[in-house]
Amino acid sequence: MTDSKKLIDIIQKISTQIQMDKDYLTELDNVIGDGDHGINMARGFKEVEKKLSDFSNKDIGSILKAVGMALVSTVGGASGPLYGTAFMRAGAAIGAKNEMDGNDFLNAMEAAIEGIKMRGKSHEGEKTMLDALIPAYNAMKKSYEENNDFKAAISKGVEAAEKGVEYTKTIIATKGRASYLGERSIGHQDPGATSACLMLKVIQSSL
Amino acid sequence: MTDSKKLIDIIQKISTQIQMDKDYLTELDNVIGDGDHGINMARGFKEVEKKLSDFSNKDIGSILKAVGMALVSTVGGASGPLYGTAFMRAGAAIGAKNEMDGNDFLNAMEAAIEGIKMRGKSHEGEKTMLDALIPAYNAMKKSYEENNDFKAAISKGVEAAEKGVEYTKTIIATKGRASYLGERSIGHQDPGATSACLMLKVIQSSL
Amino acid sequence: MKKLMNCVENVEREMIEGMVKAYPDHVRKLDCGNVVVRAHKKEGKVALISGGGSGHEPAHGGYVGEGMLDCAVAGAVFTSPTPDQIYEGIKAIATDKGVLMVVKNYTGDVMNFEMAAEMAQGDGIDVQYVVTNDDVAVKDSLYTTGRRGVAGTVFVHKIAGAKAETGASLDEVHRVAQKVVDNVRTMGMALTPCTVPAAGKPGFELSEDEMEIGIGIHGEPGTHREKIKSADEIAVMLLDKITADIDYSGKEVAVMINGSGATPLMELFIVNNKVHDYLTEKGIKIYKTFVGNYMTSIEMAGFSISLLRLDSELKELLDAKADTPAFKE
Amino acid sequence: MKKLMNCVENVEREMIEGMVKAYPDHVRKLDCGNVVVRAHKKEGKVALISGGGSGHEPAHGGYVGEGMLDCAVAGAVFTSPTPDQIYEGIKAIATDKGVLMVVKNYTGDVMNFEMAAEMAQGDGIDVQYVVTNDDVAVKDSLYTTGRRGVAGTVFVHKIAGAKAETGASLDEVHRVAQKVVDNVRTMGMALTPCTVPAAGKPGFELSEDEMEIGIGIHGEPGTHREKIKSADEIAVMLLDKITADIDYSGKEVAVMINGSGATPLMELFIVNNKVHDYLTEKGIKIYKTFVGNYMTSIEMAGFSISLLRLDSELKELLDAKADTPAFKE
Ligand SMILES: Nc1ncnc2c1ncn2[C@@H]1O[C@H](COP(=O)(O)OP(=O)(O)O)[C@@H](O)[C@H]1O
Ligand SMILES: Nc1ncnc2c1ncn2[C@@H]1O[C@H](COP(=O)(O)OP(=O)(O)O)[C@@H](O)[C@H]1O
Ligand SMILES: [Mg+2]
Ligand SMILES: [Mg+2]
Ligand SMILES: [Mg+2]
Ligand SMILES: [Mg+2]
Repeated sequence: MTDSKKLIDIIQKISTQIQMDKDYLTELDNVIGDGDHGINMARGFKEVEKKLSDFSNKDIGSILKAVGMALVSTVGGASGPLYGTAFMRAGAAIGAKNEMDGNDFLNAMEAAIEGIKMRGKSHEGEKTMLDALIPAYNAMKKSYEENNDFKAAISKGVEAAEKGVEYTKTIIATKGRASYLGERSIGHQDPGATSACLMLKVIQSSL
Repeated sequence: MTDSKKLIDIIQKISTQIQMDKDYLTELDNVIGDGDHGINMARGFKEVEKKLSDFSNKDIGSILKAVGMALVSTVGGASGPLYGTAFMRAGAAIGAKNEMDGNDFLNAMEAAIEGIKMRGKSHEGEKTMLDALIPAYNAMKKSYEENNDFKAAISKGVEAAEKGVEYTKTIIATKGRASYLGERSIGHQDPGATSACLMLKVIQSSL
Repeated sequence: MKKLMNCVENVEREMIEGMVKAYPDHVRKLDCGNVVVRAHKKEGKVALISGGGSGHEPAHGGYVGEGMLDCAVAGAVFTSPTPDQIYEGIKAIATDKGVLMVVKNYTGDVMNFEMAAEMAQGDGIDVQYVVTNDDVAVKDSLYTTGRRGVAGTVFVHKIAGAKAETGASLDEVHRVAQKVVDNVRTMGMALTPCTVPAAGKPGFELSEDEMEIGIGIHGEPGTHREKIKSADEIAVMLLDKITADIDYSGKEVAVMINGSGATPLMELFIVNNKVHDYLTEKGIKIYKTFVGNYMTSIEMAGFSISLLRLDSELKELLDAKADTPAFKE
Repeated sequence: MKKLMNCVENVEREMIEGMVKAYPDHVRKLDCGNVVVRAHKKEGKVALISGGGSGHEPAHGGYVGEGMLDCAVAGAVFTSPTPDQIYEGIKAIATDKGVLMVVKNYTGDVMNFEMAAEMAQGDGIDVQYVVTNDDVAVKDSLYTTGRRGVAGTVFVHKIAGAKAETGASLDEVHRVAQKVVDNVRTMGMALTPCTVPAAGKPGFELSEDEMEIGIGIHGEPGTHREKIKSADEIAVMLLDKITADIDYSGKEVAVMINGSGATPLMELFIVNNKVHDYLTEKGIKIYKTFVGNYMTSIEMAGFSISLLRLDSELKELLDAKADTPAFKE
């Protein structure tokens, strides 16, 4: 599915996308949070970009871990530890490989989700990034098991993530800053779910 | 020209006029001062109004002194001590009379002007209330000496005061807050000259 | 956005440097980031660390000094600092008595401080923490994030800091800090929004005659919006919620009228005038009052009221000496 | 106008009452008006009185207490208090050592304080006064009103107050106060205007990209308007004017970065970061720095920089104990 070089390219593209959508993500966070999600993510991925050249000779696991570390130490807020942990766990799950296939990706994604749940003490249905990631993972896994076609799987994943983002509009937040709003959080989509969905879309269009 | 009862009526009318022009005077003070002249004067004359009923059995000198005291202790700022001193000096000049004629008025006005000059260490041409009061006094005195007609004299006085107000637009302030502006004070009329002119107009229309 | 600044990316660093240059006898900055520690490390006491996003000045750097914090870590504006920075702070101040972290209850803050604590514990440093959650504007629930930590946090700094200064053990300092958390409640409101420099525009909008009741210190939405009322009515509205949450009757309290950053002191005193009368009428005795900018929200106009229920232990610690840039007792 | 208040007519009184209720150990209010005196009168020292219009909080009531003022008289917002109120204040604090009035150089303030002094002198009270005029934004001239008294006045309160506390004679306290006046210079700027409550709307307007340089503490126009520059550029602009007015080179100075009321502390620290570097580069030694809201202009956003040239006498008095609501040393 992808090698280290391709991965670096995808990470670069994710960063570009995050920088482009910085204001959009911040705007979403303004409504139900504190208006910094885009700013946080953009700051973090700018730092990641700075490190891309160091990655060229590294294996996939090390690259993902380094991305995670960079995010943890520059994003701050809730999304920093969460995305940071996700990337670090994903890297640990894949290990010192230079190529990864669809199964590797799904294993890494599962580990990432577990990391977020652990760090955030959260689960599906709480109006967080998990509401994009978990349905996406489930859809991808099902599709990949049926067809063994990663491109088809990631398309299903993006579809499910988009639905998940829509779904976050309908529920009350019980984790993160938006939870302080109680019922007032209904009607607004979650910024973290949105950024997670953006990343999956970049992966889809990069393959 | 007037007795105590009529004087009380004039003071009442001056107060009404000041309350009506409160915002206008404040607006003028906004431009070259600190935006409170109307507020200060309105506060002071409201206090004067409260005392009007106490005045009914008093002589003219006492009434004017009481007006001055009320202004001194409620107006504050520059205009409080200045108008306060002016009324107190005017009262002292007239003394315990129950009627005043044109000469009494002119004597009182002269004393008032001297009081302002003393208290404000100021003279004509410094863009202050004196630039309305001094020309008005001179014009009234001349007219009254020529025709012995106070109504005619006060008309001349108002005319001169209005010219004086216009004149303040053309000169640099060297006293009061507006003096901090230096040349930037040119083009704007002085709030204190304006309030002085207003008072003379009320006297004119009350006779 | 009208701000005195140079470049959006540098506001936090320049702010911390400007602060350290103002108070060199009190504080110094670590090279690793926007981490402020006491100019002279004091051994033999529990070390206190706090922090959070920038934009709440003088919190938290202004409270570093004798009788209060040993370290404050400043994140980006309104964004929790990162674990590596907090970890550097912990290492710089740790003594053999251990380290107490005072964390405001936000998902991000809690996670980042927890990660830092794990790192420090890995080095053998004894780290405990309290989470402040004094904001009665949001519902407290075990199943959600719980309440926000707001201005009441300053009382934790003051009182736990005084306890630490006595040489008490980490357990003891933790107990006192938790006692303050358990006894302090706060509620705030806003007349105008605030602008995160990197965002460039206000986080929310309020029309000319509107106010937000129950606002958070990051401009998070409160309980509701309504037409502006008089200072007295607003004070009563907030006090009713605070005094309904825990029972203050017959108790002595410390009062904090905290400005949000752009509120003139004149208005805070007008509010205090009513707060004093309200409490006195309810038979709540005011032991001490603090009026000023203690935990701000950049240039928001608004305020919060905090009431800390006191006992003799808390009173003594509240009165103990403090010598920090922003709090002297 | 968005303000926390009840009724325009009462803002000054409610503010003073709210302040006295916050600090009953420090201050009390006279019945005759908005006049604040120390809670416990101290005999055997020169009594210091200051005041002016309200709207500059914590000035001047916040500076009443040990080591600073004995009395502060608050006029209506931005309007000098009246002679009768000042006279009551003088009578309440007068000792056999006499009374020093600290008056900011505004026509109204000077006249009202002079009238009060005349009244008190009539009672046999020994009254002297100094007029502060630190604002370098306006030209100093014998033939006009001279310069405005602004934030530097707080240094006069601090240092003359410390001198009075030593039991020095009225002449001596006057000499020291005048020395501060002679050695302190200030310049300010504004990003946004302020609103006198009774006026209901801002005293001037500034567009979104404009600032006013040299603004007065009542929102009086400054030297000019221009497009907003960076904090560093603004600091340099003000410092250039201040250091051109008197010679600070090779001297030690006290620095005050004074917020106008709505300026976040964050921004004041960013300014101080540059001020510190500028002075250091010029070989001017910073002895002590004060950053905060010392002499405000209601809810104006902006700041001023004050530099006080020090000698050993002034340093010692600056460091002396002060215990007032708004200034503790
Ligand atoms: N406990 C949690 N578990 C999973 N995701 C969370 C949790 N708390 C917050 N998030 C996610 O983080 C996002 C907010 O991130 P961000 O705005 O960067 O941080 P902060 O809320 O600290 O300002 C939310 O939209 C949500 O998706
Ligand atoms: N020294 C002075 N002599 C005469 N009039 C003066 C003097 N100083 C100020 N004034 C008058 O006072 C007016 C301002 O009054 P006001 O706004 O009420 O007081 P302040 O300037 O203290 O705010 C000016 O417009 C001017 O006419
Ligand atoms: Mg956020
Ligand atoms: Mg005026
Ligand atoms: Mg945040
Ligand atoms: Mg005035």
